[in-house]
Amino acid sequence: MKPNEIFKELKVHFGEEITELVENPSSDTYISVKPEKIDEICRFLRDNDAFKFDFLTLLSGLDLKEKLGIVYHLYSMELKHRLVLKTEVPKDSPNLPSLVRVWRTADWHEREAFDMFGINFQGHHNLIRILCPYDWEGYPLRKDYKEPEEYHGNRVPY
Amino acid sequence: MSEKKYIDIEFSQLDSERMRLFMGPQHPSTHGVLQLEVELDGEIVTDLIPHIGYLHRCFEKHAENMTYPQIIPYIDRLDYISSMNNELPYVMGLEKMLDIQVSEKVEYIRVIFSELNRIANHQIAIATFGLDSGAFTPFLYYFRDREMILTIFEKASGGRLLYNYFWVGGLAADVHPTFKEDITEAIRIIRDTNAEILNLLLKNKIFIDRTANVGILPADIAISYGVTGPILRASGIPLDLRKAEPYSIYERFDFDIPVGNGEVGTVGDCWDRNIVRFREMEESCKIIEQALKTFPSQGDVRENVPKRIRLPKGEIYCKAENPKGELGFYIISDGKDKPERVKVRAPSFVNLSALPEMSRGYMFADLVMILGSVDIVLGEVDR
Amino acid sequence: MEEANFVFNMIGENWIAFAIISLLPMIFLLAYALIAILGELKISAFIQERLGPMRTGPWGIIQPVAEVVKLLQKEDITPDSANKPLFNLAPFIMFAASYAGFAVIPFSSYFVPSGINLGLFFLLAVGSLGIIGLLMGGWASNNKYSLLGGLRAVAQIVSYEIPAAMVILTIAVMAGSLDLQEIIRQQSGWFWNWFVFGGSGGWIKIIFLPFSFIMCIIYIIASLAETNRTPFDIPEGESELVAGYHTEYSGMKFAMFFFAEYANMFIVSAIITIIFFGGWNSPFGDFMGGPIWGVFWFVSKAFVFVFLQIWLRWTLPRLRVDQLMYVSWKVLLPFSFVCFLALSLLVMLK
Amino acid sequence: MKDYFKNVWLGVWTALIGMRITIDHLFRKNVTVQYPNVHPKDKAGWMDMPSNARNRLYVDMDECNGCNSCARACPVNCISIETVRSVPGDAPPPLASGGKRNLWVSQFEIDFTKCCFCSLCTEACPTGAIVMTTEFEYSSYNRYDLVYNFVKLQNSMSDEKIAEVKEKWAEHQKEKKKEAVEPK
Repeated sequence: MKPNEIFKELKVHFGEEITELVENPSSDTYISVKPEKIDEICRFLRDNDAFKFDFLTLLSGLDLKEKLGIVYHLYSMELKHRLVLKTEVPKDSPNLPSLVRVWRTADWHEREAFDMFGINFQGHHNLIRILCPYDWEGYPLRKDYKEPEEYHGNRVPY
Repeated sequence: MSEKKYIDIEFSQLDSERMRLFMGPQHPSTHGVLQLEVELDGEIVTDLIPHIGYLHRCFEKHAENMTYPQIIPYIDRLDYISSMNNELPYVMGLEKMLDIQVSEKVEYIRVIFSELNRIANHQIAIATFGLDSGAFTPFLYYFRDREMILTIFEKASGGRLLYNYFWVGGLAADVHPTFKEDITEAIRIIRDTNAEILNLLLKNKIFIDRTANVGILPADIAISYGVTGPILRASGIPLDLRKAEPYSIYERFDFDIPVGNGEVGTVGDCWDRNIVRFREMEESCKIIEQALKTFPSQGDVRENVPKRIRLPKGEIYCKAENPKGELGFYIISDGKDKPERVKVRAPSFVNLSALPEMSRGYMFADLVMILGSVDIVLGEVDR
Repeated sequence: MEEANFVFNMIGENWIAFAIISLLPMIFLLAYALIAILGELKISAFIQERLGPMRTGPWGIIQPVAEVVKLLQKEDITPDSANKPLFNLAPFIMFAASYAGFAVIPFSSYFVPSGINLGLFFLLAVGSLGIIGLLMGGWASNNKYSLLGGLRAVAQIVSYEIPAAMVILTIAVMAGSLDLQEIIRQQSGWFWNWFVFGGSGGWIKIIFLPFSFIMCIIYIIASLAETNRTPFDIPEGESELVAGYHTEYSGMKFAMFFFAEYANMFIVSAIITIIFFGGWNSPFGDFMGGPIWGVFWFVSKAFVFVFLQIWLRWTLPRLRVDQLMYVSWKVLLPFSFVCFLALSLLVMLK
Repeated sequence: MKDYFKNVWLGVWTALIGMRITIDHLFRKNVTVQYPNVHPKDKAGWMDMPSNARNRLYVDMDECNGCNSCARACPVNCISIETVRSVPGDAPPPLASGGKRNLWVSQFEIDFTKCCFCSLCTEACPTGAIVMTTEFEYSSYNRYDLVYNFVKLQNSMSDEKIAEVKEKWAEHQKEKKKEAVEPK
């Protein structure tokens, strides 16, 4: 299924939640959605027989200067098609529903996005840092991140 | 869900204190700096928490401050035992965005080298798995053979482990003149050794007892965990990006996708994962042989390499079938010569996240086997 | 019966003789340990198509000496939270237990340190003593890996005592004696008189030959488990338990454990030689017979089994704890029962 | 019951098969190369080191024109180059291959503790001054010994010469400034 067909179908079911279909000749096509009901949209995409997106390939956080973005790369093992979902949350309250109950692989991906961008996935059972030490401060992949001077008495920029 | 074999009523009725055992980061069989917090009831693993990040090298942050060719050496160091495979999706993605068509010869060399590196990776995977099970000898037989593959790479690229060989638009250097003969010889020896290892290790009764019915990952759970590569195929799902979404020139070659079928145990156990890797080596040999037959020896491998890479604004998700699973790069460009963001879909990272699910309820000694069968490289898990 | 000890014959029964007799196995043990360590290094290397140690001496033959010197020089660390008396005692108990076994090993018809007539029984009893050292070391280290290793070791060795005891019992029945010299003497003559081929006797023993052969295999397997060698090295199980019960040991105390393991390897090989392969008897009747050649035959037969242990170690993977128990209780024990009955029948028929 | 005996038999039989394989290897030729005695560069054969192996970098200061391309291409910033511009009429000697040079290279440092041997610098170099060699035995006890200053090592410029050109350039700058401030 092509992304534009999926977009049409989603628009029928979720209406306002689905904002736009972004098509660009030099890059992947993606569907932009609102963050509030992302878990329902994903559950629909997973369970609907026309889509069968049973595979969350990648969940990545983005820094979009004013906002934080979350990108979902979906794949259907049976129908062999891919889809990119993109959503945005404001930087001061980066909250959106977690997808752990839809795909279990979202667990570590969301922890990584939390670790690197501080995106707060509501409903995640264990949202703690994963790559950085547990007591690290700040969110390193944000563009405005400043490296700390020292960490536990060790100079950080060696 | 399949039944877990070693939780019996007798065990659960014995009310004993649970022991918390920290395994790693310095432990002989965690395959690097991985820490596993294991909760043991006697010898049974009741819970498992992986703590990762000991080898975090900020790849994604580094990549934001690098030009596109400068990122390639860093990509080599993600999964440092299959560097050739790592470079492939990245350069393919950039070529797609830049609309560069690489020559036939480049494609052939890329395929041959990726497959050779796949063999090298699986050799290490099975060898270290044997080591985990206590069989030392297959480890050295496989390392002996891997040296040959590395020598071929060194002759072509100059690097032994980290190659920086696949460039955007071509290759860093042409292959050496004895390339074909070297590979033919290597494949012959690899096949000989494989026949031996099959009898020495994989068909050994003790080995089968240790691995069959251990660490079972059913297909539905494997999909839910996003597991890819040999682990997913061992669970019985024939998903291989080389077939499902053929890239480069893979659709020209005739090869099979080995899947686990529970010959000695249950589908998706540790033995299946190893036999899938083992059979994939043979498939790779087949691909290489076919590619060598039609290998175009004329042509310049660097004619399409751009002097300076400046990507158009946009984003791309480029992926390839790595030995460990689907390696993807999500590259976002804002039109400068440096990427806005490079996000890695590291197969080891995703595969490792299924480890607690796989190992709960098995014995402590099985945990080592299960971890070995996942075949992680911490450089890729932690990035 | 002559007094089976050439030292007593030479200098009479005095304390010097006793001292010499008790020291002779020690000298042998030291020489043997060096050879066995080198053998392990070199055989494993050749099996794996390596060269092994090459730098110390020509072809690295003084490598074991270098290793012993290194271990002697190393700092002897006792963990802070370990139970110090037990921790320090464990390697000595371990070594004492394996050295005690040498007391009854007959190297030749004219030399056995202590010619007691309960030799087999003594070996069985002393062999179990080492467990205390293992458990002590594992428990006193106050390390979870050591504890697991120690517990595994005890469970394993206690289990494997039983099939081993069954085999020894069979030999006692077949030989009608517990005296090792007597058992060996019964196997004199050509090699088909060895107990592995059913002992001396008429053609009827052909029927029982498979049983005695299986008994021999059972004892070899059980002895591997008792010495914690692969495929039964789960107490050390380095892939999961780092080094098992001796994780915390270093320097000389570690060397004691190491030494005890190699001594144990020799003892079990010696037992196999004595009870199944004719001890110091020449395999070819009177050819190269006699007490001096007896030492040669005994030691070389024992070394074949030491080599077998090393060979197996570098071939096989390791079993899991429950499978180890399975092998002991559900495979070796029933087989040994059946063979015991069959061989007892043979004795009756003879 | 049948399975039981089959398993026992398999256990023994596969162990024997394994033992046959290992004993076979026991008498085969070893593959170990005794490294310091047999050097990979000397050993002509299957596993020898090819001439294009990427190891320690070498910079030919007679060829370097101080363009800084290598430092910019380096992903780990291990190259640091300092140049002094030459005053008119006092140009540095031309490149060994004949090209012109306008810069005195007063410092060319490569920090081999950082170098990742990716060979991107050698590709960027327009004159071929920086090359990868097959030399790999250069470990040292002090990590500051691994910072190579090729100007010092090849003595392409003595300290006095550097001071001299720096002074000349400073004077030239001063004169220029003066000219700019008070045009005649």
